[in-house]
Amino acid sequence: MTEGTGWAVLVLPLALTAFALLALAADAVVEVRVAHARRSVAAAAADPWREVARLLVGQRRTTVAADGVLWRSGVVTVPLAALLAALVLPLGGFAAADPGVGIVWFNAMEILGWAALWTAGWGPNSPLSLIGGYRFVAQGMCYELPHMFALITAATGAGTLRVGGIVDAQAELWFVVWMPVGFVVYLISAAAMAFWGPFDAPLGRDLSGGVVAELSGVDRLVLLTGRWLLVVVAAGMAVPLFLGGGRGPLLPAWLWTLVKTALVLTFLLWSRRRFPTVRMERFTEVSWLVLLPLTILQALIVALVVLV
Amino acid sequence: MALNPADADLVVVAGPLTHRFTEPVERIWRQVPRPRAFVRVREHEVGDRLDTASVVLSRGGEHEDGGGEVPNGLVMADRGTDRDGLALDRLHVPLGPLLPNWPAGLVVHTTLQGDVIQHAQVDPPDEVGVGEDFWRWPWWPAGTGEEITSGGVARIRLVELLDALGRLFAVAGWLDVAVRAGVLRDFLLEGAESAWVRRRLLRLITRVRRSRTWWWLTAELGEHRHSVVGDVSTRCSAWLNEMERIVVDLDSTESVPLDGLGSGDRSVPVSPQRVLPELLEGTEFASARLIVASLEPWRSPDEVGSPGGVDD
Amino acid sequence: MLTAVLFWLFGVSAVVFGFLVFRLDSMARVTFALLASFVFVACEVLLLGLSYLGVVIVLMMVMEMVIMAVFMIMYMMNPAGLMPMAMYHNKPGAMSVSLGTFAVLATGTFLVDWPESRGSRPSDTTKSLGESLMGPQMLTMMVLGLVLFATIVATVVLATNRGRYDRFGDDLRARPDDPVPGGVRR
Amino acid sequence: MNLELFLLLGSSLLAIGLYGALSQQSVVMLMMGLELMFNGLVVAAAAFWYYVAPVAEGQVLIVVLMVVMAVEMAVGFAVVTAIFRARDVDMTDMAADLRE
Repeated sequence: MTEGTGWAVLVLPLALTAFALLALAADAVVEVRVAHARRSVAAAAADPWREVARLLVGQRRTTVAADGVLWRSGVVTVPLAALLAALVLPLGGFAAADPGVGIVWFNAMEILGWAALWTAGWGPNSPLSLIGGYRFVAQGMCYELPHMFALITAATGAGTLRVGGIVDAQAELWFVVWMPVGFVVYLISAAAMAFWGPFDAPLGRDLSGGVVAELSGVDRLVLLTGRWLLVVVAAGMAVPLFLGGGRGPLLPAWLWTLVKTALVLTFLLWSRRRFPTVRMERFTEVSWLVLLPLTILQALIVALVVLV
Repeated sequence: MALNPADADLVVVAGPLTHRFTEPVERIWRQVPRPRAFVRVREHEVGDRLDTASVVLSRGGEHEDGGGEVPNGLVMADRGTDRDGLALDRLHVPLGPLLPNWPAGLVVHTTLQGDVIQHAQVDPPDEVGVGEDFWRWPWWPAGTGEEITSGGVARIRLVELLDALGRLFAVAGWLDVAVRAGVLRDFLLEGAESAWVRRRLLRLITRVRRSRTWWWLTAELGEHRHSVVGDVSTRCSAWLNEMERIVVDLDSTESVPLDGLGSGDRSVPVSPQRVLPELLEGTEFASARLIVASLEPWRSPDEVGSPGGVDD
Repeated sequence: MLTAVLFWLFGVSAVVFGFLVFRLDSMARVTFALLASFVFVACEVLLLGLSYLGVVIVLMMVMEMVIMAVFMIMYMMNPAGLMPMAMYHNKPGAMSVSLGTFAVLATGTFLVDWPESRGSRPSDTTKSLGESLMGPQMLTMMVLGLVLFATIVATVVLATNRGRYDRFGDDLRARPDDPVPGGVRR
Repeated sequence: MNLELFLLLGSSLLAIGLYGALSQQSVVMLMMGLELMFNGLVVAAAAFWYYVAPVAEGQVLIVVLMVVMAVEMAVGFAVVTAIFRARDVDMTDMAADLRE
């Protein structure tokens, strides 16, 4: 795998944002169809841009006795975590960086989201925001361990923590074929880490927006952009981990990567519409008593296969 | 529609701004970031104005208030024992009267520890001022001697149920289904063709019934020995059954005698003041919102006997 | 040159944030100041070429500090620091002890004649750590595992006030009596 | 950049942590002081690995330090929870009279 030079670091945010905007536009079009709104598809597809413009000119607000430092740093950390995690994301045979500890790096950067969301919820001194922040901590405790075991399973199968090495190890057989549990758990945790889809309780409607309840203007734009970036990055990482990276017939590797990412992203977009928000009081038991043993078993099987 | 003042550009007050809502609306207006606009819509202008309007309903309480010392004019949290026996900070947060997907006008004063509601108290219902007449509109003609059909009654009951279901699904974060319920409700209000409505409604009911996640998430929620029947699951299920039953009446032109109005299979409305505290105490915030949304739309006991009100 | 600049940047930041831990009023800020200090130390570790350990420190400390923040808010008075208060005892004594310790350590650092590096650094530090833990240091690894397991059991026993007899009744066969029903129903 | 500078950094973190551990009344803050001391040890261990003995055992030492930190945190919070439940205190001075 070729490692990118400096310019990749500049291009990466732009490329990810473009991908996120495309997904957003597609989602807006679906929304119009569901809501039977009397609007054209083109108008709906332009919605994301209109929203960006609206937030850019909007006034930034503050609240009584807010903890400004933690609040703003939490908001900024959300997109930052997504971008840092994306550094190890390969596009075809090319990545901004391909360190020997790529998987651990991805995991560590995506966990920055824990701190980010909690401080963003704590900052505005509003009960509903704070509950949103706490909800994400509870969610983190639920998804993180199965998630780690899913990552470890892929790394064990390849015998390396390097993302490029994991892609190379799938030359003959994609990991999704013989690590289905790992893949499914990864998809669940991908939604959970991006507080997305059925795991959007931290930004829940019942909390009037939760963590973003007090955010307006640019602050809101930054956090919500960060969330979309997280979704895209989480979807993108499923490709090198389980879906054989850029492998596929006819098309070039980079295009296959994009196609597969788009497919995973479509699944995540669909699951948000398909399922009601999963409350952690119910999911905790499932996560610890079902998912965790399953992923450990999967890792064990993979380890045995690799050894034998 | 914005979920909170921070996301809003426009505050629209639809209908009369009664005494009860003046102060909350003012508070919301103060929280809306610039650029912003305030619109008041009276009953007959709705169609003209709402094309460009996003209606803002907001959560009520923003900051903790309650006991404790007051440094710098701020109120600090006090402490109390939680359900694990630890003495932890409590916040006093009023919910309502304006909160998205919340029965308008209902005010519940909660004492929160983390996101667990330790104590809940409901404001007396006689302060409720607006919105009640809306649900009686099929009976307006009765005053003028016009005929009322059972199709009309079914239609308004469906609208009422779809509104309640939409609220329940929205609170549960099942936005797709909530939007579909809302769309159906609006089409019904506009007088859409009944075959079309029936098809869509049955599809919606089937989809909800088949969702295992939904029943898994709502089972054993909001059960109470004395005051109400079942949990959120069974209440939702009862609504679905009722919709399925009355949707066949949509085309009926049979005239309904006035004294027969309102009787039927609807569940017995309960006094929120008595029931809600019992149901809410000890629940987590998300569950509490679901429980509130799973009860019949807000009805005060003094409605008993009025058309469209309650069984006798 | 660049590494020297980075060393000073990370080092000074780690110390400043470490000091802020005992200077700030708000418990939330205190926790995240400690987290910042840890992250800068992790950067130093990365600078020394220990990539796996550096990244793992970040990973572990973010999780640990977020959980710590929750506990801080739970147990500490004045979590948001809105009410200035000092909770110290024996401040001068503590200061002199810590300054004394620092003086001793610093003098020692410069007086001791540190031996030259023996052996060469491995090209893949992660691999060498893994081979060591799974080979010669297997005993250490197993002890660590046991310690962690014992910690899990001991802390749960210490912290909870409900055992399984409270949940399931005397014969352990009843449906669990939980304040909030869980998702698996057992 | 040399060993002495890293050790100096480690010592200052250790000294700050020691100050906190000795001066803070609250058990939780005391734990923060301990964590900071371990933080200093991590820097020193990494520096020794790099400049003096780049053997795998040096890395294992850091792993041990991290486990110790995690255990210290977990046990600390469990004890605080237990004391808090029993006595509603979170101060070392108040906990001291538990012995009597």
